[in-house]
Amino acid sequence: MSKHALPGEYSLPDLLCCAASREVRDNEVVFAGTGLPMVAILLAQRTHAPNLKLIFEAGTLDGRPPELPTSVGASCCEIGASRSSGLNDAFSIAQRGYVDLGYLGGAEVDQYGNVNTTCIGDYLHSELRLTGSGGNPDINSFASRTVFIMLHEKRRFVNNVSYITSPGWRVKKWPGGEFVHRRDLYGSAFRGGPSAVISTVGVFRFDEETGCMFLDTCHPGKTPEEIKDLCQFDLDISRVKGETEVPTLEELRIIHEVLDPEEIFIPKIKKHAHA
Amino acid sequence: MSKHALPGEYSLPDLLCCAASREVRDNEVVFAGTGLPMVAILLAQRTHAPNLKLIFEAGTLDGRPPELPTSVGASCCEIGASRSSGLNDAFSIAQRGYVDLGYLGGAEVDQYGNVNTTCIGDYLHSELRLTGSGGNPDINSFASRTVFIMLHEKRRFVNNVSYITSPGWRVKKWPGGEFVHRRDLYGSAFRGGPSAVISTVGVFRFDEETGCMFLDTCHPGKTPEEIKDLCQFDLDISRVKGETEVPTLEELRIIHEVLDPEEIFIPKIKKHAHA
Amino acid sequence: MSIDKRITLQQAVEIIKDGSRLTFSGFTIWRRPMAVVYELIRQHRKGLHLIEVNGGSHTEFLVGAGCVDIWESCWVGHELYGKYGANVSRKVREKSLIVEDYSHAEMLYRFAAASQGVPYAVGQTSLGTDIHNPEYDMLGRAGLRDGKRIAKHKYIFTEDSFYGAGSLVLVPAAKVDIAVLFVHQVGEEGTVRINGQFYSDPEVARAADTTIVVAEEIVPEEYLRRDSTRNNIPSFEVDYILECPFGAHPSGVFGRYDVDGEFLKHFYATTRTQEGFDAFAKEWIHGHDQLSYLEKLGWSRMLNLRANSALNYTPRKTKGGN
Amino acid sequence: MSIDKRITLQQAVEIIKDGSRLTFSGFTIWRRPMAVVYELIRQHRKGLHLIEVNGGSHTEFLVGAGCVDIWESCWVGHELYGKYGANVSRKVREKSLIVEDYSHAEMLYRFAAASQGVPYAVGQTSLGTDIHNPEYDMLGRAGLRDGKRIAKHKYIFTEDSFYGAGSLVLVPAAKVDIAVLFVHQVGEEGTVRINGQFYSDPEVARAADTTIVVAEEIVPEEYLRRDSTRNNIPSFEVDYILECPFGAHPSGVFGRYDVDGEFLKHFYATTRTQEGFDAFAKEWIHGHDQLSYLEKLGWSRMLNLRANSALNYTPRKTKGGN
Repeated sequence: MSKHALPGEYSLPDLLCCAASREVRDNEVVFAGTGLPMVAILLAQRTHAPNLKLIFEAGTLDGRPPELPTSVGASCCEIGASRSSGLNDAFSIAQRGYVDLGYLGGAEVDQYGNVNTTCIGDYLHSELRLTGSGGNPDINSFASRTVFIMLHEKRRFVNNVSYITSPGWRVKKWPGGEFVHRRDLYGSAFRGGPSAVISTVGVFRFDEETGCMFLDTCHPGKTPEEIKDLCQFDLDISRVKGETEVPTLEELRIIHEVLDPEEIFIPKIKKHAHA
Repeated sequence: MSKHALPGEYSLPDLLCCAASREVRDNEVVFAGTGLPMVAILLAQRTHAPNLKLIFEAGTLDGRPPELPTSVGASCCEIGASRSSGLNDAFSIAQRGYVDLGYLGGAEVDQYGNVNTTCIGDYLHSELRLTGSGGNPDINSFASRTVFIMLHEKRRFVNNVSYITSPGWRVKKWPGGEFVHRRDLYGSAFRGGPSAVISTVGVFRFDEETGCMFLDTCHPGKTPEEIKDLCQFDLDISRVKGETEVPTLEELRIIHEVLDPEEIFIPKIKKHAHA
Repeated sequence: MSIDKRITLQQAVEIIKDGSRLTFSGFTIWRRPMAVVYELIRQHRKGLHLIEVNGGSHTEFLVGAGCVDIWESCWVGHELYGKYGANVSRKVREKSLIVEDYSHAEMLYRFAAASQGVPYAVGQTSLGTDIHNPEYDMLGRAGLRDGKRIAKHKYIFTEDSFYGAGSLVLVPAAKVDIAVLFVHQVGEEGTVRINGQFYSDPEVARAADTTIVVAEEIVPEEYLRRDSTRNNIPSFEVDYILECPFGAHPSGVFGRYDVDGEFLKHFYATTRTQEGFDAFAKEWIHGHDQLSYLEKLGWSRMLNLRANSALNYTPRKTKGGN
Repeated sequence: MSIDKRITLQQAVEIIKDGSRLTFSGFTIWRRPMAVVYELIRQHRKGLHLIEVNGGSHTEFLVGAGCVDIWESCWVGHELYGKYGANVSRKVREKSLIVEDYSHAEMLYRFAAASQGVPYAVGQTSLGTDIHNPEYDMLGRAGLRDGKRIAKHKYIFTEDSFYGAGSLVLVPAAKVDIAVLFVHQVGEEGTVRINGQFYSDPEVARAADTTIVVAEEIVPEEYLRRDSTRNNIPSFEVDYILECPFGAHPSGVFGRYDVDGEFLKHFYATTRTQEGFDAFAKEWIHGHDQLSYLEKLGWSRMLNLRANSALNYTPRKTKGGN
């Protein structure tokens, strides 16, 4: 196994990408979005999970793109794929239960893993409308596990997200809107939920019974208390396992020389930069 | 226009085939089954309706088979087609309302045009199970017009069919099973119904308000009274227009020299045979 | 790549247990996995629950051999080579086979729903027919609607509240344990390429819990992936693969071989009775394997069925007889 | 054959009336009929009701130009060339645009239902999210749910009675007056061939009452019919056709040209304000036709976007910049 990088040899995006990559197990069916998640999955495909099956929402099934796609609709997605088709296939496969793991992002998250990608502020008097849901709730509803990659700021790890775009472990039961365990709402479609949030300060997981987030590992240089202070809700830091594993030199080589040499999603570390 | 054939120059299947062919208008989308209907449609395509769009249930859209297919799943169906795919396409297109005309067969028919292709006798204690519905009810439910081609015997033109496989103009409303007008049951999916029954003795049409069959034309040599006698129900013979138009020489040439030279569905007339 | 999906014909049939809910690729007398059907008969599989978009000669073989207890579908016959399904008809008359009738479109919708992971489909077909007659819910009458392996209801009738479209019929997803497909090519990782009409094979493969693909040829996965839009079923939906040339005979395969109409006519003519079926099975199925079956068919017969590879079908003028 | 389906770009846009329910081919920033979008803006079309599986740069153009009153979809942005839909966001803030949010899968199901001729689809996605919040039914709040052009309900919640699968959500079919597609090839009779991922184009074409196909090339119908399994949309689903080379720019077309990322970045950077949008439209849209637009883009820019025809994409190492 390749040596781990030393502080200063990797950047924060490198760390996130490698942490995300390690969430994939070999032979899994993985539903990938554009951006850093795509780099993480292709990294896994080139390291410990050579047989993962990659699905792109736009209609590529078991894809092996020759270079990093800039979006899931891009032309290189389908090169080498098992089948290229369309969204009906991709979402049918997801709803049918073939997907093991999904990678997603978000602007806000609450303690149950409910994520917002729709708007900031009151939905009915929106100050800033974001991109909207896209496939975020769909992948999250259907996959057995989902991993969220997020920028960590106190205004983003909140008591209540402005809008629940993507369902966490405890969700709203309509028409009343009271919170119930996801399992009670999804019935036979219940297959799991958010399994990790990888933020810029640590890796978080969920107690599947209470539905609450807890801190799993701290990124190098961060303490549990610091991280707790960066959440509006009362983060459980009693189960911290230690430090997030840092990138190996081989992972860094693949990210920067093979996958993203043009620094489309992950900038190369500058000589004077810090991890 | 080609001359009409004289008695003795055509057979009864020739007459049925040509009568069926004349039900197609140019540019229509036609849903075709195997057998004599297929010959009739290909005849129309080669005479007055060169731009008809032919759909085969197995998944061929706008097909132009180079020779007469022996079934809708056959390999030559898709040669020259606009698109070849599968049943999901074919039935989606039908339910979406693209189909103008369907051609069907049946073992029994009642005065409302309800047709049976499922069993003879009590369904729950079946003496003879037939092929079953196939796409008969589906094509009939969705097309604007349907044409049935049937062998005419008194035991086939009945008061009550053993089993309503394919819906006529008055159908059963479940759970009670009382007869209602098709329009009242199909709602926005109502687009029409059986427009003709072409039997071995005449051509029958339907009063779309009462839903009842009436005699439109008698095949050469048959009288309205004879035909009425061949129905269990009280056939309306007050609207007879005259005699069924006989095949033209050109139509006969296309049937026997171009479409079905091997006599797969339509035997050639023997020297000593009568029309 | 890491998981070897190859199995033998015998292993394929061992995966299909007595009582399995089973379905197949193909359409009436086209692209049916007949080699598997024969082996099921040889291994005396019992109590099968067939759920099929449509039936065909293969249904007649399995039903005639007594392998099937329940058949849910819409049609059985041999197209122009035999007017109806005489074995199904006989077993229905004897009440040794439960037949649950849906329409053709309904059967397709049922598989489409299952393939999409939803419990039912919405349709407006066949309203007012006896297909929807509540008295004719045969699985209900037999007390088999447990809501798990077999849906609690044959149908549910409802009205549309979105657009006032009127009466709707809801049909339950077709849940099957195993789908057996016969296709042109399969890659080592399971990618399937079908030539010509693909019928309802993609829905069937995705609906089944386990999918077995029998192919004319196993080809390099890399070859199929050079043109991914031509492939019909993705690798990960296929659990097991095997190569079985001419394994669809007597059904036909687009671009490869025609339906063996003479064979089906003979089957139809001789299997109206159980004694007739048993004699046929003794001659053509039992004591054979796939190779000895092909030997028995002989070269002349098979060459006559061969499709012209430029045309993808067997032009009648090049054929002897018919 | 008898019906000439060819029209001009101007005629295409005249078919789309003020207030039409409209949808498009493509996916985010791929294969969007931009030439038609530009012409809609030139002809000052008003009150459009866009219903889209997903939005993209083309949505931003139409919304920025004030052509759109209602947008039903799930996403808008420029992928990595612009973080969000700034024009949509601005119009929502100003309350001059009604946005009805569904999830991506739900939008797809809505079009699939419409393409199958059923009034709604069944799904289990997005349960428990604010997408299903009854307070956020924006078309309902606006009193626009007439049950004819717009479904009576945004959602209906129900339970499965067939298998006890639990909570289900029913979403109304996406009924649209017109779909405008941009594709690789169309035949004179309307047969469409798309290369690469076909996204949700087949559903969209079948769902619409009128389908207009804009193609890189009009090709002989007979050429397409030589290989009918490669075609995606049958002739009779297409009402009008026109040829418009590079008519998807700045969106990308598989095997032909890449997304013009620099163009989209420039659009995103300069159209956050209405004044910015108006200046952009003045420079790039008004007073132009498709040819003068291409002239303004220039050869160097377009050659740089060209896909390698062996690879079907534009490898980054061969490109200047980016």
